[in-house]
Amino acid sequence: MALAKVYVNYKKSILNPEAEAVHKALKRLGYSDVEDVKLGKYFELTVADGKTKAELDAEINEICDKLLANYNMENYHYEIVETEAAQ
Amino acid sequence: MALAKVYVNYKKSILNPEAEAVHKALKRLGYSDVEDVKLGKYFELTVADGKTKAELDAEINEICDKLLANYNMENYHYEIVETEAAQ
Amino acid sequence: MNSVMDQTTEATPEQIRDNKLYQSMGLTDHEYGLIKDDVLHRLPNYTEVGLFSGMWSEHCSYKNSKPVLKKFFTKGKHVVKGPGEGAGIIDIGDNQGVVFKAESHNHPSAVEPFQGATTGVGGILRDIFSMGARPIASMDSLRFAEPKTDADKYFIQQIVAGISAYGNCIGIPTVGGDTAFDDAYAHNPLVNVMSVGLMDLDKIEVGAAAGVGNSIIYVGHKTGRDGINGASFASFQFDSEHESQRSAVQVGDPFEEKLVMEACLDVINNHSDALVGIQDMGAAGLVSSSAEMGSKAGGNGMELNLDLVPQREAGMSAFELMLSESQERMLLCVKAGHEDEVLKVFADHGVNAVVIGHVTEGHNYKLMHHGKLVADVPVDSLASQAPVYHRESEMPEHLKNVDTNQYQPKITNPTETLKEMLSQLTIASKESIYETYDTQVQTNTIVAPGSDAAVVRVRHYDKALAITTDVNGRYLYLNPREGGAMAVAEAARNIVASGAVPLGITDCLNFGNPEKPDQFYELDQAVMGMTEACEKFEAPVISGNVSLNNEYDNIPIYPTPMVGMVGLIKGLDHITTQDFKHADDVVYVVGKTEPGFNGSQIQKMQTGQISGKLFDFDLDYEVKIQKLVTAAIQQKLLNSAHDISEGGLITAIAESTFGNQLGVDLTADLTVADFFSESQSRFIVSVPQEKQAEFEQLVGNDAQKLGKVVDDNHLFVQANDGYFDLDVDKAFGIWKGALPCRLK
Amino acid sequence: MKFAVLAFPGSNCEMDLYNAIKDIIKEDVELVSYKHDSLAGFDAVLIPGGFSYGDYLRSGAIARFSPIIPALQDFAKSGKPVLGICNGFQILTEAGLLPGSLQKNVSAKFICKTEPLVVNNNHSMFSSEYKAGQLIDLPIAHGDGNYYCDQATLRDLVANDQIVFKYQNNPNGSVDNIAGITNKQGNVLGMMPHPERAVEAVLGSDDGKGVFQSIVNHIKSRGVIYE
Ligand SMILES: Nc1ncnc2c1ncn2[C@@H]1O[C@H](COP(=O)(O)OP(=O)(O)O)[C@@H](O)[C@H]1O
Ligand SMILES: [Mg+2]
Repeated sequence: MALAKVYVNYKKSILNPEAEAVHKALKRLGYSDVEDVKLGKYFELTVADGKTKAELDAEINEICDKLLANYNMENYHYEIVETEAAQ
Repeated sequence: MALAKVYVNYKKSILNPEAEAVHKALKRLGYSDVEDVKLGKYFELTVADGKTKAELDAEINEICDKLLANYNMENYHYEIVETEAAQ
Repeated sequence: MNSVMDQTTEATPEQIRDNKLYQSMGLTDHEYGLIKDDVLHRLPNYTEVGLFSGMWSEHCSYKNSKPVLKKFFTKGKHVVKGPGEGAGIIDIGDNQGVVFKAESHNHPSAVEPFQGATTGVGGILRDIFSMGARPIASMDSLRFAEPKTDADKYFIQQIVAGISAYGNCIGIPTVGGDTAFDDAYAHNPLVNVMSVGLMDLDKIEVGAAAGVGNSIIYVGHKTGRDGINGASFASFQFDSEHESQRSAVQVGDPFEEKLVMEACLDVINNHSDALVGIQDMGAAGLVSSSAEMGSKAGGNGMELNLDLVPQREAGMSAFELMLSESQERMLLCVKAGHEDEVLKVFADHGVNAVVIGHVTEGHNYKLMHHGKLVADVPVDSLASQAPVYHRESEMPEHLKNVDTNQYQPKITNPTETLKEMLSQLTIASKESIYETYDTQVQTNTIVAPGSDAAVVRVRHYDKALAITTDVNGRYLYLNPREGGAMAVAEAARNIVASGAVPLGITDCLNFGNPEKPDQFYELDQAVMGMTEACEKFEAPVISGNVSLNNEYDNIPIYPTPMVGMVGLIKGLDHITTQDFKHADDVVYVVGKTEPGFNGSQIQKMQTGQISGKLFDFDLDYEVKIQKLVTAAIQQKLLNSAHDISEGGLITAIAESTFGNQLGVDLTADLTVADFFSESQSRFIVSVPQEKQAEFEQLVGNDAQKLGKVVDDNHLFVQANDGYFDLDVDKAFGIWKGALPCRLK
Repeated sequence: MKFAVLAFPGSNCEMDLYNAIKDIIKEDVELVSYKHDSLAGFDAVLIPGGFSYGDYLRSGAIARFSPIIPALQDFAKSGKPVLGICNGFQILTEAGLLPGSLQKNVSAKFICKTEPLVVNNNHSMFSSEYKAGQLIDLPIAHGDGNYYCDQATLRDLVANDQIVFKYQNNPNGSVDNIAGITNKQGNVLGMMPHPERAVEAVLGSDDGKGVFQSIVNHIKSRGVIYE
């Protein structure tokens, strides 16, 4: 069993109103030392055994490109963790 | 400068319609080896220097409890990474 | 297979008895005794205690409110279906029925505002479409404390965001509502939602399962551990000691609901021969829907195999499966032999559906789990034999020996007092709330939020429905009976101002703990007042909902019976809004202005509290005034009509200037203080000059001419002892900006 | 001529479009399920607003994998008119039929109200009924209507005259006040405002009729109806 942890974030140039709202809220709450807030999506895909590392990489990349991230405004990166059984 | 990476996920017993929608879409697209999909939020907080590790831990925990995670439905975990300059 | 098995991991029947474990599920000693000695004649097991705790909760059984609800006026020649578990139906001609109901989600929203609000909307919509009606509009009625902290603001924003998220996604316009702020709702906000649907009267569905061998079909989302035992949870009261109760959170999924709704309407409309009954899974989930369905059919039993219930998590117990309040689920009874036909419809719509049991001989409700019989109880004992309590009633202390004098407002600068009034959150514009609601989807909304009642047309017919929600808890606090009547009267006034005639009401009875005689008194009296008014307006109660135990640390909220009223507009050209339309139109106030200050916004604003004897209310006079306004609208004499309510005459005048930014030049034989009176039975109307004579003839002494609409963007009103003088755009800015500013 | 109105799971404005075409524009119209794989016989395709698949991942991201999408892509390639409104616009950007993407409104809230728009270009097949620079009132109702594209794309949009509608008081933060754009060929329009909600004065405005009437005129002026 493999666990793919995928992180999708807005590109730098793109304003994220939700992250901004969180940042403002933190300031209001007095956490003035928080200088920046980014907010993205975090996926965990549990993938069945039977693929080589390269095949798995190819699959996760494809899934991200096609569905999980929009290349126009988002970046992604991922890690693959081997797990023994289902988490 | 420190970077706190915070992961917020729904608790196990809570329905996550978004993850479900992604899972179904992956199945329809033929990725039948993806057995489970979790979808949560991923925050990166950039925090100014000047706090001890323990103080930082306390602050991030407090921020998560107060704002980033909804204790009724969500769990969180985080890592703190020391960084040289702003990312 | 005859003996009822108990599960090893769960408390044994003896442990439940000896340690009174049933109490933690909300059953009293007396109720447990009834189950053991009168119903089962044996000890109930854990699952069975769970079934009874859900079904005998106030939410499902109305055990404390039934005797009160019986007093409601529910008849009327157009009523097709009155109060029951589902929504009521009123005939609006052309073989069409309007279906409506309201629901409270106060407790879930207090715990988790966003999801509490979404699941409230989802629940009321299921009530509507399970009748076979297509929902055409929703309303939301909200009560909050004045926001002070960031947490307060966030809470309000989350409630609004939840309503917006669900309604917008599923594509049912939220066309109006009402929002008031008072610290009486601190810790116990009210989140009430109402939905209105339209149906062909030959397609009525009832939630019944009859006919041995017929199949019970489960539809929609899988069952999870979310919201276990929410029904008994809602019947608890909160206090700071009981934080641990706060776990019953469910997540709403409007996308799934949309699919379920379309599929169910498809089955009802196109496969009615196969369908015996349909019911939503609301409070107390699977047990409530199935037991009610079984009990209503009468004369049969039901057996369900819980292993067939779609499950989101492994290892769920029978108790959890039966009491989960996972959302977006329905239960159908389908004629034997027609199962595949119905299952195919759901498959086509992409909705889960599976046969989980059958209607059986006998009268028992049996549950199988992992091959064992885990519950076996008479079906009627769950659904219709809950105990009924006739609670004691006693006048609350604060109503005894009250000051009978009316409060005297202190006004040195009338314009400044008006400005302050316009910035009160209860008075101020709610646009920042309703602009986050899709008010127009389905393209039938003729009057969107911002006028008195919302108006939604009936497509392809020259008719429309007017919808409003109203109640002022402060009035009820000072006099529950008159305040209850006023709530209905104010709703009717809004309906009438929009050009409609009242058809009927639904309600959410938001009250405190009925076991306390002074709080029960408020409930009982309020219902009597409401019913008197409903009878006078010929607006029967066709559905409703009860939310009791709204108290925190033993302090109850103001008694707040939300009234949702629907009216019929015969002819789209009768639709009237509150905005002044043209310069030189003549402005009148219809109805007498009397001192009405105890319980008013100005008393609250100037003293920080409300007190004294509520001002008088004459129901017959109210009816007479409303009939006059209706006649004037139907004779096309009015260019605008606006009811006078919170904030009094001057507030209503100001509000009428905002829509088209037209000013007024008015004079009245009243004191400046009178302009803030909230005495009932009044409207502010504008009449085109050429209709002036005709209008005056119609209304006689019941209206006073005040002056004219002017187009110089200036509000000027001369009273006996001073004047109001303010630019319309200035007034508008204060009124519009107050709420967003306080929520920032 | 005949319009197709696509319906995806979670669409919720398909009947509004259908009714607008049938009752007000008075042309032939048919609902077409996302499950179909052909658009043969239609002269124009309308993609409605709503929340396809709940808009759960990103608006329009899942709908673009529907069986009907290849047929839609062919249809668009053939030069016939395709109009995506609100969620329809989002689906078109996700499917790569229009450049850019639609982000969360700057307020981070859903907004429903009537907004004044400027007709920036009246020689598209969707806007010929309007005067250049005309101000029209159309309702908006969206949470993700903030149009974003990079500077190079924006320069292209301007150079090719692809911007058809602009907001007068930008309600959502869109780049260059963009409310509606076409593809380079000019036969695919995506717009956030809802013209189908503004086809009858009784609903507050009938300024939206021009969009549909422009399509009809375009089709009919070609003399031949597409095969
Ligand atoms: N929570 C809400 N949701 C939607 N519309 C609302 C809400 N609160 C107030 N409104 C709208 O604001 C307008 C004014 O409301 P209100 O002051 O309660 O009117 P009235 O006093 O005439 O009943 C109405 O059109 C009403 O529908
Ligand atoms: Mg009103």
